Amino acid sequence: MIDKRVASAAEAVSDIFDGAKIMFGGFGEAGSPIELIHALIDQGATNLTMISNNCGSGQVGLAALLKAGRVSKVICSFPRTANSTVFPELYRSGHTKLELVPQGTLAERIRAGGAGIPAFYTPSAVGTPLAEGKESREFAGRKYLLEHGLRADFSLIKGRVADTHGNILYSKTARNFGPVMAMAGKVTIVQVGEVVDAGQLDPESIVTPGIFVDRVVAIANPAHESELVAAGASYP
Amino acid sequence: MIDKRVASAAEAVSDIFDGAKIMFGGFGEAGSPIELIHALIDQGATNLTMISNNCGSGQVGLAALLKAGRVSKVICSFPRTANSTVFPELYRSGHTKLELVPQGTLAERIRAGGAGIPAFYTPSAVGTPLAEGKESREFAGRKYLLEHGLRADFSLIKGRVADTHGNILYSKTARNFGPVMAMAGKVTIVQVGEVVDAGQLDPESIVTPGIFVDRVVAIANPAHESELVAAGASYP
Amino acid sequence: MTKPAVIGRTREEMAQRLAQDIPDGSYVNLGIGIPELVTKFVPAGRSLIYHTENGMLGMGPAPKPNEGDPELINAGKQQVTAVPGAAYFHHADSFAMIRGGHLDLCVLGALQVAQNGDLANWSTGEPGAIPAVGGAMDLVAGVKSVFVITQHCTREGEAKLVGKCTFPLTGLAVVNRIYTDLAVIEVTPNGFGLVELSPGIDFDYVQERTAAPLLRNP
Amino acid sequence: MTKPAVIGRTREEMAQRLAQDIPDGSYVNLGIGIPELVTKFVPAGRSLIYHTENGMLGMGPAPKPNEGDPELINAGKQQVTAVPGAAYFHHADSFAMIRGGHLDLCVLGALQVAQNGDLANWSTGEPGAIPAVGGAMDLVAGVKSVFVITQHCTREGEAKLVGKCTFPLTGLAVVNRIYTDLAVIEVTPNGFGLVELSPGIDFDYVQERTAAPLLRNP
Repeated sequence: MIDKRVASAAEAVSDIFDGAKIMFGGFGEAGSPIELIHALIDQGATNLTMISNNCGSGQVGLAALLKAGRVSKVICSFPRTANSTVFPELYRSGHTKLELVPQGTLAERIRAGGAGIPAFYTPSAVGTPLAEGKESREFAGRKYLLEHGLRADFSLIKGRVADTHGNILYSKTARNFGPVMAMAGKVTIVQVGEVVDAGQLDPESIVTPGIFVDRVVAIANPAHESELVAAGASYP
Repeated sequence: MIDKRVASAAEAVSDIFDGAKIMFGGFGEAGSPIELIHALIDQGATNLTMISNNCGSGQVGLAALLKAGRVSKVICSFPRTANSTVFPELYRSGHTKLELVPQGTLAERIRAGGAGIPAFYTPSAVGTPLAEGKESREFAGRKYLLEHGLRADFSLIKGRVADTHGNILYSKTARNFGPVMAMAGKVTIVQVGEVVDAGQLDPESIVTPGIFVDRVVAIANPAHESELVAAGASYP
Repeated sequence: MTKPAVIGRTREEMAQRLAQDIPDGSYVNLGIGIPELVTKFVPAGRSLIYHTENGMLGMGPAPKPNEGDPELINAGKQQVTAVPGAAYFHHADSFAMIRGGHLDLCVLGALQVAQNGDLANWSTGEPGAIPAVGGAMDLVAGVKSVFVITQHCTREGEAKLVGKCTFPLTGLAVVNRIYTDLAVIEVTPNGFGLVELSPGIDFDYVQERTAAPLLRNP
Repeated sequence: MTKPAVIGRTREEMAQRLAQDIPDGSYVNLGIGIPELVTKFVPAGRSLIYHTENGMLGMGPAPKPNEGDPELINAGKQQVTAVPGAAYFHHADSFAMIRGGHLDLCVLGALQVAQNGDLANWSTGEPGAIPAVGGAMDLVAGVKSVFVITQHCTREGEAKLVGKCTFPLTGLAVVNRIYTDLAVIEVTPNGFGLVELSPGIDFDYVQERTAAPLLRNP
């Protein structure tokens, strides 16, 4: 009997180690696995590399993990957020390093990592400061940059529903990085609103097949980052 | 009002030109757009490059297109089929050239073409005869081959249902190459059992978004290649 | 004291002018700010399909109050809606659409546009600023046509249309057309070409505010 | 005349022996032929999930007569069924699973296996033969463990376990274990290592039929 459920967010993240490279799903608050992130703050792992599109807002979720000093490097496309002062301070102080990656290159590097592609060429960022130090090459008269696949020790993502085999459905634009990060995580942990038995999801509609998922944890009523920020919440 | 329907398979393929590079969906008979292929035989375009996983069986579908002498080159992973003598004869006579590509490399090259990736590295086929003449490079101590993205002038694929915007759902393992070939075709033509109004398909379940599709044609009761072959049919 | 009279097109009028040039059935990605106004002015009888790079085709307008969903947002992280025929997809698929040349048009703001079409719109390069790029470099590298919509000059009166960009680039030779308060300008192989002056604006007025030659009959 | 007595394991017994070595919960891709027999012998209490590279996880057995669907087939193009928890996906995603190291095991037939794990199983290299490769090169390059199941020798009595393959290769140093009628053999850094002899078979009998040294205590 295959059953990938774990009982709690705390249990799901219990083996994340110091120095781990972690992908966090989400674009802004949509798809951000906030309960898993808070469990990770409680768990205490530090010196982490955070791979995510943004750096959170307010003092919850990713911003709280950063504020707790747990992140030594961020690989990210858009670390600036209206409501966050956390990342700018850490960046300016040198505590947290930044590798800035164009959003589409970030998504493709993550997919490549998950798909066993060590490197690929892309036209994005040619001639810009983000091309500095990167190999370039012409194909059919156009210049492209060499970019490398990205993998992570853990991927923490958020879905709408899972089955016990780890098949995942998402909610609207909260899907964003989830499916590719699920592919690229050596251990992929998904928080979902609901877990159903295998066979309850339509095999034609599954977005992330269970082979990419190691653990699912049911969080029935996940918090919304924007509501927490509006209420002035901070974690812990 | 966006409406990508065309009235018939004949109309859908009417502008395919001599020398065109065409991707054909399908793995064996599953997903093979047999009515579009037959319409293409009637239409008469020749000197075609065929990109597909197989070369058909019997004397219908892809095998019939080959037999009609319309194909000068095949890019394919598995041209050998129990029920086909058509391709072997054309290959041995030199009429039709073959570029043999590992199946996963073929799928990835097609996706890359559709995704604007001119080239990528893969571990598949390293050290084999299919690596001959290809660039190789080491990443993290392992050897990989450079493979190039593939695009086509036309992609002919088969779905289960489309909406008028060209969003496509497939049927079971007939999905196979359809979604990536839809991405890689400059003009993508899809035959489906049914076309519904935009808004009738669940936006969460759409497999091929309409942006990748140019024309949809309803073929209510498509033929099954295996049944035609069993009946000894030949086309035309 | 009275405010100076408005010279040239307002933001809305710029968006309206640009909207005339988008063909029916186009797949369009609109940047944040003035580009978003374009949706209001699409001529009757044309249907456009809006792409948002966080993972959706068929994006509709903002929801009614209290009907929004924090998991249905656009690239500016604002709540939106889905129109009939919409589809959701993941980020790699979304940027495959962009990079693979499947989108017909993107409309972006600009800090500077050079006469060869180079675009700078992501960073002023100030020391200590937190760099953030998002999807702009992918969009300009991949989308078939790139339209810029921008004030002709900065608030300080400096030209944004220049010989060579001084700010960090977003992409090389990527801009096709520029819609400003003063004019519509095309990037041609020979430099900036005037397509049309805004009502009440004359050629010399635009040329004086453009830091590169403006071709009258490109 | 009587047939010679069967020596070593039958095809079914080979499949049964291999099945013992697949851990519960594994994601498994089975090649065409003897590998397909493995499903019959999975020990009670273990659940395996079968992948077929044409685009499905959760593949089940052949359908009942007249209940098949020509659009639900396996990599051998035979009709199959879907078990609860199954998922369909496209070819690039399917091979992302394979190439990305997400499958635990694939089981393949072989023409030859070399002592360093090189595999030849797609072509005898005969002039005039129609070459066809399918997914074998992707599977051996990407799947975590590669088990070969094969008769120890060809019908003509030639060794299939060799010092160096003479047939065109499928992959370099990719095979982990070999299950034959005569033995279970592991590919070690020092060459072929004997794991287990089939009942009634002695070491020298296997070594004589193996064209490379067989390590007794690898």
